[in-house]
Amino acid sequence: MEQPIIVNSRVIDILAVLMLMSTIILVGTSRLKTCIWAYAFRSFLLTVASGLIAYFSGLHHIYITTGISLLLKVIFLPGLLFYIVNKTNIKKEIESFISYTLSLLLSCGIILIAYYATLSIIQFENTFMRHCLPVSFAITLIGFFAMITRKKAITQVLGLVAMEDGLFFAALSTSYGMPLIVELGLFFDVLVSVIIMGIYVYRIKESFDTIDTAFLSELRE
Amino acid sequence: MVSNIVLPILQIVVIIGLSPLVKGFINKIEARLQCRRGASLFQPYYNLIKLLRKDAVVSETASWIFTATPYVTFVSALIIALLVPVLSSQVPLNFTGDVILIIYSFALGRFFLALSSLDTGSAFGGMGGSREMTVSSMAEPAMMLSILTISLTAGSTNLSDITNTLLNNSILLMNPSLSLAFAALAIVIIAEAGRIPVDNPFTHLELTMIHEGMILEFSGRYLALIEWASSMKLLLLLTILVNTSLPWGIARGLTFSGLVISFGLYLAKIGFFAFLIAILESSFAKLRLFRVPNLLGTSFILAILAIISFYVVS
Amino acid sequence: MTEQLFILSIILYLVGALFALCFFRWQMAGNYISFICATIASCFGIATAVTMLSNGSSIRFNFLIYHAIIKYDFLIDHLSSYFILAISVIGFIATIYSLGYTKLYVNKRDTRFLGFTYNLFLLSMLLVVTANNALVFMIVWELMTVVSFFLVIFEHENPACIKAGIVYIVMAHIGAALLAVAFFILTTYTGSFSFDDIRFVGANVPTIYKNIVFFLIIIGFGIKAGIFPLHLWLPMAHPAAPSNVSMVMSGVMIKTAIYGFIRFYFEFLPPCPPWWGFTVLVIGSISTLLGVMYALMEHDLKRLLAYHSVENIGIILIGIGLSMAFKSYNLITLSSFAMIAGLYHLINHAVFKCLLFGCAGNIYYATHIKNIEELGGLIKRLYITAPLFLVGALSISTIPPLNGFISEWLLFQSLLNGFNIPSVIIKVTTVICGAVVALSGALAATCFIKAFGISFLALPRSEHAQKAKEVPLTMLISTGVLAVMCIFMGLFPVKIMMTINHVNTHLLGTDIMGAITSYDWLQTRSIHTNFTELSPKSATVFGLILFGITFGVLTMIRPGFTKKIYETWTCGISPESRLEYTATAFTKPFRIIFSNLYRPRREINTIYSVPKYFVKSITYIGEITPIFENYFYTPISRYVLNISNRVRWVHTGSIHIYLAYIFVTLLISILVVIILD
Amino acid sequence: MIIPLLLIIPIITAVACILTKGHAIPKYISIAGSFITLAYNIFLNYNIYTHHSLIGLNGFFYMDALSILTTQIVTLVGFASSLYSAGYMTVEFNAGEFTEKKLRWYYFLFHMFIFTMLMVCVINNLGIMWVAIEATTLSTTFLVGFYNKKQHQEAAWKYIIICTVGITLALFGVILTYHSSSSALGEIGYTLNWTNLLTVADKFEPHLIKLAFLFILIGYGTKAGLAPMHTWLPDAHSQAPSPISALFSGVLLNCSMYGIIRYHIITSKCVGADYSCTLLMVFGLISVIVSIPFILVQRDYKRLFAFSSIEHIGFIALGMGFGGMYSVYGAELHTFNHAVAKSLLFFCAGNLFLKYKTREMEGIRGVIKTTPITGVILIIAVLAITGTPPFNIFVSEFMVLADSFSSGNAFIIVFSSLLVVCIALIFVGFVYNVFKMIFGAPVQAIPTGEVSKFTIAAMCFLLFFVMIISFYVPPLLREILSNIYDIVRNA
Repeated sequence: MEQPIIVNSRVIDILAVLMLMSTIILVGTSRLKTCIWAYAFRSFLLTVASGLIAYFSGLHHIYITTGISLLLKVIFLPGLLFYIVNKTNIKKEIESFISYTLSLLLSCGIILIAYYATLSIIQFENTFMRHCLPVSFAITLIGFFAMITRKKAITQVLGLVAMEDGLFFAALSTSYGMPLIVELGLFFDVLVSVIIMGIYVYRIKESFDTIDTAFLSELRE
Repeated sequence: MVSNIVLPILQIVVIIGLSPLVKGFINKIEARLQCRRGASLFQPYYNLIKLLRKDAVVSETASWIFTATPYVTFVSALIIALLVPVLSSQVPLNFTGDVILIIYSFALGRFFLALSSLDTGSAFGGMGGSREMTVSSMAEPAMMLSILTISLTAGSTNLSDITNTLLNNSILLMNPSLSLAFAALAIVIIAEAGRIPVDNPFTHLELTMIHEGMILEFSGRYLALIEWASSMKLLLLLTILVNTSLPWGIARGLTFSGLVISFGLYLAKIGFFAFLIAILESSFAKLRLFRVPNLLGTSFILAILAIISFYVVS
Repeated sequence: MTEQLFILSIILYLVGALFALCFFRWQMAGNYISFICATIASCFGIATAVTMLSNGSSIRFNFLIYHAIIKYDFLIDHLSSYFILAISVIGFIATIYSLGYTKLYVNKRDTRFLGFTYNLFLLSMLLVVTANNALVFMIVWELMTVVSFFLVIFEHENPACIKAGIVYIVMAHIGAALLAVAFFILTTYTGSFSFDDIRFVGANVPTIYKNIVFFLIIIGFGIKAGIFPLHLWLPMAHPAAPSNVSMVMSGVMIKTAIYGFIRFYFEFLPPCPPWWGFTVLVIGSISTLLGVMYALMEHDLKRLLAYHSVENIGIILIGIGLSMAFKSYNLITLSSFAMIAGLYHLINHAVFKCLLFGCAGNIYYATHIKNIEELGGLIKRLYITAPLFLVGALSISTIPPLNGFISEWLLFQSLLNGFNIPSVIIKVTTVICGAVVALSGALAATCFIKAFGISFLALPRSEHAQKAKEVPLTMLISTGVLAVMCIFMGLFPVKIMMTINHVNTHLLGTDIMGAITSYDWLQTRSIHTNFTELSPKSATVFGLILFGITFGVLTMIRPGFTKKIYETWTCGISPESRLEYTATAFTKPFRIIFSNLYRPRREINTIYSVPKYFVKSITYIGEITPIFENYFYTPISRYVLNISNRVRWVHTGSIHIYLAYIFVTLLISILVVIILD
Repeated sequence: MIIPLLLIIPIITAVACILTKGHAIPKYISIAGSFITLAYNIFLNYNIYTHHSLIGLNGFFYMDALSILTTQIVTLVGFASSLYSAGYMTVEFNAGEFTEKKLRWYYFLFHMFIFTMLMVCVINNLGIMWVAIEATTLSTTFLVGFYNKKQHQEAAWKYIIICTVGITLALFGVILTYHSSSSALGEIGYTLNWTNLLTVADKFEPHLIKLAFLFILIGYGTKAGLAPMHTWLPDAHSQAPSPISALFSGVLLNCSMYGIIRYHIITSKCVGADYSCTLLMVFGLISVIVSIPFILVQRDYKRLFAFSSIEHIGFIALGMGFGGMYSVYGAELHTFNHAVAKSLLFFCAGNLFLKYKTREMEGIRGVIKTTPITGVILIIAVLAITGTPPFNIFVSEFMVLADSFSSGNAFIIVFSSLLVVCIALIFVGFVYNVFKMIFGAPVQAIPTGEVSKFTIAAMCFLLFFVMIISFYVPPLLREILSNIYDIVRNA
């Protein structure tokens, strides 16, 4: 089982880098819909990676997660987000606290940090881990970063799902995904949380007439 | 047993008897210094006797405090008379108390006097009481410090023991700490007895009076008792000073001849101090009330120096 | 036997507390029952203490097992018994007083609550002085604080009361926190919370920790005791509380701190360095002096009394500090003597302060006035309260032959004995302490001449004072008993000294009674030191004889002596209360002399009527600057609040910033963990 | 089947509540359901207690002393809270704050919330535990935003976003743990079970576990309200209906803390206790310190209580971090004490809100006059929560602190002294803010009297526990607490 993994890690690596780039789009673009597309694309890559790992490792339960991932992350959730964007009729611009250039620079810094942070771990690991763990951590952090810097509620949701993608990928790449029941639970949670967030994006739009979360600052000291 | 009965009576008689005379003597000397002839040496006695024979007028505002005050003041002075060595170094009520009791017995008299000054509702009285308490409070620490220094030197707070020790070891009197303490004590006595430059006993001006202000409402027998008590206080304070700083000649036992000699010397010593007071009063003006703390502060510093020199130097 | 008595006392207090709550409809009945329970309970307390002090050896008992490691563990030893005695006696009298005083609140507020907390208050004090375990001690100590807090805010509609209560509980709690730290440090070296183990642990504790504990204790107990400058709560809380509570608070509650001092310094921490004693001595004298000086400027009767508590705690601390200093130099006899002085003053202060607060309560009951400037002439209206107050005033002013004088005298004697101490600084300090005590005695006299003179003498200054009537009998009886106690404890000091000596025999291991009392020819037992002796009883007897003689002679001189009653001469105007000297005026010389301390401020506002020649009204505001409040407490609290206000900016309300906090925390901690690896 | 039943009861109750009609019946169903949960839990826990631990469904469920304590708190406060809801929500409903349908939803979500929290405590698989903790967030978001006004929406949004982000980070920790376990065991499968992990924990890669614990601590710490990840907490606590706030503060935080402790045990076993203890101590102390200024200067009483929760969670973390016998014991006791006292406090807050219709402390005076029972209980609760003797929290705080001092470590002694100062300051803030509210003369004309009997019953129920623990810890509880110490220590 060792051999194919080492051989095919190159493929997984390429997928990882593509996922990282699609995440950077989140902080580097000003178009909301582009971001959602990027999300769908990243999920797709993730699904592909998942399928590949299932194939290489011969663990059948990963096929199940791959399938659910395809349905949920590639089709349903992006669709839901598009629906919300259309329904709430919001401006297509992404508003940010800091400029896009600076965001990109900081993202680079974050990627470096991600590598540095996982350095102590990955030096003991196989090659398969060595690239994927930092990348998945970087995806998580960039998602987090996007949540901090972007004003719109919907972009925060996008950041969150990016974080989750990163973690899924981390789980896949480090240990062939979680146990099936955990994976199912995770999917359920992601689904429910995005739906609830969607509902709140809608409600906030109704009450505040904007989904700019910078306006949500009445509760303060 | 005889000593226990005779001596107290003798002391009380001497103190009661002599105290108006000291006042008269000071007045006489002052008059002389001012080139006046002055009243008789015995004028204070005449005053007292006259007052004692009179009825009293009491304010309708006053309460029983007012009536009780003269007695309390007088009796507290009498008690002190029993605690101070006068003619003999042996004190009649040696076991009863010491110099601290004496100081606080004075406080007892003063307490009632100051209370009675408020009793009649006259503003003068209150003013007098307030000032009296101010001066005596300021005098208290210096007094206590100097007394404590003397007690520490002599190894006792009992005046009888102090006198005896100083008499037996006269070399102790050469101690700088004692001299400083006596100096401090002298200043305090001036203040306590209400003499110039702290208080003017001859005046009834509201700006200057302290003791007189307090007793403004008293009359007749009450006034007599208070006046007498205040002159006893002066004499008693002087006696303490005299018999500790110049203990020589005081009778040790209870022999007749010893007592006579002691009496003579006592008169001379008291006379000397009375003379000093008279000179002082003639040469100084009364201080402003708020200058008095400076004077008493000086006395306090002297007493501190005394205690420091006692502990550090010797 | 003693044990049963004590437990009975505890049970009765509890029963009293619960009974008070049970009567919903007949609040007054519940109130009475609870107070009566407290009375009986304190009788049992007295019995406990008396049997203990007369023959007993220490008694220990513990209640149910607690948290596997800690028991409710109590020990009555001689020191405890002495305090139990003080608490129970004062408790007994104050409870009787309460029976009358609470009539003031009938139908106005919930008196059940008063009975409840009052019982618990007395109980908690009893438990404080008997607790034999650090945790139990902390629990009952704080219980005491909390319960007394509720008593302080009993009249909680009054914002001043709330303020006083909050200041009180906050300060007391901070003190308790420090105490807890002190206990924690000590228990580090014992491994157990029991006082049995903590006792004499001092030898094992390193010096630096011991010194830390020392300062923690000074501050922790000092707050409760009300030493300067930690006294802030005391003049606020005492006036706010009902008078019967003030009696107990000032009379005994602040003394529990002294109990703590003694426990720590003489049992837990020895051997102690001499500078501890010196420090306590200095702190004591500062409290003494500043306490009385602020009292002098105070015209609210209860605040005035509260400041005097600060003073008297200082005097007690001088005695205890001296005892500590002597003990450090191994002068055990002198140490014991100084301790006698301190503890004697402790019980004296309990009695006369309780008396004075009781009388202040009487005045308040009769007039609803606390400010003495509005009183006057009460001696003719409260004709029984007046002499009682006078006794208390004389006593607190250390006038012989009352009890205040005896302890002061003992203190002077032990201060004089300071010459035995090798250290020159401490020697000189002892004598200066003597001067401080003398000065404070004189100032106290001034203060009480003011208090008594202005409130009782001359003409009434307000309508309330004019209409005052004597208070109910229970209040008079209890204050009367206290006055009699003042006199007796002044005249017959030996019995009490023997009791304290008994305590010392166990605490310091030395019996000095033979050395300090003696008989003489009148068979009067007198106190006797290496300096001198004192027999207050014989002095009084002689005074009475001399009075008799004086009176007799005077009557002989003029048998038909009469007094003519006439109005006071006030320069031709008919006497009026407005012409009288006021308390402010009475203390004015001091305000000028000590203006550096008081920093008096005065303001005269003149309002003119329309043509500017006629004055309509003149208002005069004169006040002193409370230095510690203005330059210490206020800046500190303002500083803390300012910082807090700034820090609150952290919660900006922006979710992005909140997320950034997490992000930054994550990155920083990852980096730290990696770097440290 | 014995453990799953505990989870099934709340679900059945929740479904029953949503299916019934009217506003009164769900109320009683809810009370009955939570009471049955409580009763069953006691029965269950007694079983576990006699066996020390219990494994159900092939190791899917696992309960030991630690779970006993937490489930006990969940069901106890849950019951009190449902009792309180019956009063509180009915009053609000009668006031026309929301519709009948919404009220049923409330009860549904309430019991789902209880279900998710119980789930956290009984599950053996740490991955599912993560899912359950996330589910607690999801089930309560609508409860936070229940009134659906602007502020509530804001609070709900912050709550879900911040908590989800935090918990997502925790997932990274879970993944790392999983990875290390699978590499240590060399197999892939059920290795996320806590019981399995514990047996092989010493074979884990230390670097990995250290990083994993950090993520877990920050992630679950967000949910537990450890500073500086606590920012959602005051908003959510203050905006949620009071019974929910009580559950949040008293129980939810403890559930997350439960997760942290599980990982703490594994980490300690792998890399030694020092690492995770130090982290717990640092975050604990930060939490305690951070809460001070907000308690000292505060306008909103519910926020005040919320900040106090941060302090207490910090204190529990500190107690776990000190790691000695009495400090762990004390920290666990503190968990219980804090749960009952804080819930009690939030119940009082709810009553105040019903009475005065404001959360501003400025507008409230004379509570003791207007609602005497609430006033008295509020006094006790405030004294208890600030660690004033003789109340229960004092005891646990004292134990933790005494143990920390007795460690003799100068660093920890400084730590603890600082802590004592902090606790005193917090007391100052509480007394200053709350007592002004309790006493004084009422400002407005507020009619005297309590709002609802249910609320008083719920409060008395909790008050009973506060008072009991103040003076006496039952041997059973004592035994459980020492068992917890053994579990923590066994690592």
